[in-house]
Amino acid sequence: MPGKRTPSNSGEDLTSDGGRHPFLLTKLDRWIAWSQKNSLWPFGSGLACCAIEMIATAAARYDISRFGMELFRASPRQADLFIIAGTVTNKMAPVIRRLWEQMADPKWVVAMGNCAVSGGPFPTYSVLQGVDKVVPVDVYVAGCPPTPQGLLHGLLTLQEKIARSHPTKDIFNSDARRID
Amino acid sequence: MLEELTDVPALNKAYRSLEEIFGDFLLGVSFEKKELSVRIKSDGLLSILRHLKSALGFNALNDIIGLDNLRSKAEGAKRFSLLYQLYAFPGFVRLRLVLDVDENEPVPSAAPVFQSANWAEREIFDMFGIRFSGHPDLRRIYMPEEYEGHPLRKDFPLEGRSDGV
Amino acid sequence: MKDTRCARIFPWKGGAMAFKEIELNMGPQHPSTHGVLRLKLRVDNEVVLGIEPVIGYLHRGMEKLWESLTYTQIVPLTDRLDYLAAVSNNFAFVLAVEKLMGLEIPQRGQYIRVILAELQRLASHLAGVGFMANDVGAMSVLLYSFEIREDILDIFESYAGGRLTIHGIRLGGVPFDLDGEIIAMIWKALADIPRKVRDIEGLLNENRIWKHRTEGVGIISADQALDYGLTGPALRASGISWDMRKDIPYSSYQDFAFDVPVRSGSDVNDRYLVRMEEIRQSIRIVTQALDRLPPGEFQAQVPRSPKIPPGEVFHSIEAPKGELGFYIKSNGTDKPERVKMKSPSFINLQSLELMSKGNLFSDVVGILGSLDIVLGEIDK
Amino acid sequence: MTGETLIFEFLIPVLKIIAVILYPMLMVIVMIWLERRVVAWIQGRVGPNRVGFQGVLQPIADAFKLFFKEDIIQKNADKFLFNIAPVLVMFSSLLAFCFVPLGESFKIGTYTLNLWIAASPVGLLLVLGLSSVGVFGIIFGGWASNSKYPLMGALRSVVQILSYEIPIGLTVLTVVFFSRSIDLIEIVNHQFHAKIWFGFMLPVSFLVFWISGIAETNRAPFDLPEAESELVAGYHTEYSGMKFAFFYIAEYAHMVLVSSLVVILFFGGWLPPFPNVAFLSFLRWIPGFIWYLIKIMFFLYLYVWLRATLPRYRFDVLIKLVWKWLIPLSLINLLAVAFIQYIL
Repeated sequence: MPGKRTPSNSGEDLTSDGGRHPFLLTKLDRWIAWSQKNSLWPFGSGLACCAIEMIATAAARYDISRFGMELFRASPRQADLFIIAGTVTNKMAPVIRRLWEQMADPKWVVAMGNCAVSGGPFPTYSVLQGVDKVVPVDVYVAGCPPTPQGLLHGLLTLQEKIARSHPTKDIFNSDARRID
Repeated sequence: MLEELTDVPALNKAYRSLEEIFGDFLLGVSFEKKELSVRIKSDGLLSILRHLKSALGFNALNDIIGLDNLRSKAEGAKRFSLLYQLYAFPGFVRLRLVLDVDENEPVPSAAPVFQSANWAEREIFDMFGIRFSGHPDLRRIYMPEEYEGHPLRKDFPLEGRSDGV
Repeated sequence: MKDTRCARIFPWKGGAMAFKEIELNMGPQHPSTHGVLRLKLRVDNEVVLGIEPVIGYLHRGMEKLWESLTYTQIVPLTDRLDYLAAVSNNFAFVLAVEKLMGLEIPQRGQYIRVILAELQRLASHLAGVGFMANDVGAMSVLLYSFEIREDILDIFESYAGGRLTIHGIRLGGVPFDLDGEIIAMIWKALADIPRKVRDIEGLLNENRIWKHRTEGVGIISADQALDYGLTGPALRASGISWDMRKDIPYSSYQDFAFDVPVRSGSDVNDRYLVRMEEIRQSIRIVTQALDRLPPGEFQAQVPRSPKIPPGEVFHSIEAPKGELGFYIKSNGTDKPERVKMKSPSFINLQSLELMSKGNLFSDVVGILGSLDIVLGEIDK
Repeated sequence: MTGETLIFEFLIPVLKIIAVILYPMLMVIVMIWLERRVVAWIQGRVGPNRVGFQGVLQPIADAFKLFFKEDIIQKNADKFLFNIAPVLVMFSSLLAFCFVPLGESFKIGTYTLNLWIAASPVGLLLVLGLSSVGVFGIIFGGWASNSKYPLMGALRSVVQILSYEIPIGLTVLTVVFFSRSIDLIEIVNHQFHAKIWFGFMLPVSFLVFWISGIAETNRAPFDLPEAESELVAGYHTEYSGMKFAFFYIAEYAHMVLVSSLVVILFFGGWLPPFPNVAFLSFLRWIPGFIWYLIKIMFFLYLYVWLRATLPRYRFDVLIKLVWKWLIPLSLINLLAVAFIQYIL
């Protein structure tokens, strides 16, 4: 049952001892990871300056559609990748958390720009000092704002990370990706 | 005497007219960097704004600026200042009204005269905690509704008081 | 409610088939709110009854932060206000500080500033038009306009090293001189842009669907526009010729011949057309400035962290979005006592409710696009 | 049972049933890839080119990924309708393909292989009917999500599809006047005998049908029910994973269906072009199925072209277009065609 959570005890049986998966799951792992890494649909969410560079990355000069990532989904339910592009304020932080929760598993987060990484040049009363305080971040892209090349490099790094992952583990083990 | 004060005829005319009608409300005048600022009492604000808008052609309220004079104020002076920037079209003349307010002293809202005062006053309420009487919808504009404190006051720390989230 | 076109389409309003008024929440995450703006809409089926914009989701506390920084440190932070037109923000702030200091900028520095600011205006208007067209549904226009914008960003990149927030104007002048290579790049871009802009116009100007979507939509009369304090292309589309570059010239703008496009339709289409015309006028200005670029110094002598004599000043410029002004009160040290920014988008956004009432829900996104707001400068 | 009867009576029908699912799926995959590449090309971009040769595996990666995505059902959603909606949409567009002939029948030995599953004498009615059943899926999906944007998308979709059904019905009638049959195969055969495609005989009918067909499929410039800049994702905003994929695939399958109908009704189905020009008779050597695909691809390309070029209609203009222009136009067209038929 893809996506549906099965009881975790059955999952532990399948993936109990580290990397030694049953042959079938290893093969399946590779295929799922292949499809996930090649079809990362970003969530069309822009917060501040970095959003403009994110759009520039999707535009003709840098064109992330080459990697199959140009389908910017407006609905979080259909997106795989949350590019947090810009400053997250304390007022926006609950919204970011909620949007992240609305996204369907498996999902990834890229913190784009210094503001999202660490609060950037704004050590003020209203800015969240790093988005990793509210959502788990997979890849950090520094820069103020990062150039499109920088973002592309971050996305390719994320692809490598996904290629190394074991998706079946996440599917069968319901707590694998949970962080609280 | 006024001709020496400013070199813009429209400003001279405006000041002369203000002095004539609202002489009691005027506290002082200065002309610095080609900008005329008139210090007024807060009770006269609305009638002065109406007069400026209808009779003198200052038909746009550009912005309202709030100042916290906590550190620089003289003993006994009021804590905050509000600066009303007015424009006249055509002619592009700029006039500044200055208003001194104390911490818990309500100021008449300019929103009935100029639409653009609506958000500007909400911003000042949010940042300085100055209340505007007669404002249609005086709520915080930037900070969340339940936020405590007014960030642009000089005694508010830059990093904020609590952890935020 | 006003008797608008849409009120006539739904003649049963209030009758037996009346729909319940529903509240619709647009944002803070929505594809066409241009950032983290939240609109609380009250709609009857599709007709908009009221809009309440909720802002502050990008409030970074800039004005508070500036009080603890020196003047030179503030300049790069102003880039992050209107991030689509970073140079214009530098320009306004730096001019205000220089006015307070009584500093004279060498002629060459002034001309380079004008060139950078006008290129930035081109980039900003292109992005604005692209986003607006994207909101209306013409998605290719966004990509075409971003492609043109890339040419300008390339110039910025080779000039100052950055693409978006380039910190291109500094206290006392500009950081670098324009060398022959960059001037050649600008000439090439100027030659290309009109042709590419015509592509965009070919897709939109005479398009019947575009006209349906934009003509007669989002009207604000000249009086109302003044009352709301609108500035920039939105005001000029309402029939009032007000351009700070023309009327209160700063930084040698009086040397250049250009027109201020004014239209009287005051609808979405007119705001779009005004922007397109301003793109052409900006090209004219840059051409003249390059032709007559005076020799000499481009930077006045300014200490690394200047102490500004006490006083207060307000200076405003014509930014792409409208009148952008800075009020600075100094206390004699190298840090300001108070900096207040008068942001055009903040003022322009207030008029959204007036423009959208009685129109259809689909028009709200078009009207919002035509105001060309940037949340960075609204929320500060 | 001999081996031959086993093959012809059992195996081929089963293969056909598989084919009727595979064929639209294949077309959808090609179409998704084509759309992304063509739109990218129009916009001066490259488009997907990393997965497989020139990115042809991109849609497969997408589908595979969506298959393994979490399936979210909102707490307040109407679970039954929420689940049934994507199935209904998918089912109706796939079922319609049963009645769409793919080419002329040819002989394998003694057996005649028909490139259709069900040759219904009322094929046209069935296809039109089934393609409209999909709207129920959209309504259910939008309503059951218990969310405002999907509901508005569903409402828009109902009004739009119901309005545009009318000109479709009226223009199809004009074709039926000439072919004197509502069997899709007969309609193609009639165009063969008439030596002219109906599209050239009835240009107005073709135009009205094509415009209404685009509106029926909710595609740009009529993509109001899922207008991204207004309604986030319209009626499928709350759908994730495979259910969203069903909506996505069904939309493309519907496009293929409408294009097939246009080709069959107005452009001679699997007939080669210029059947009456003698020196072009060599065109007949290319199988009819290929001609058919080429024609469908042309109309699918038009879909993509329009999407990349035009802004979106507004709701009132959309309704005005159909009630003030398309319906009167198709009525006049119908009367004119009927009158001409009567005189001839």
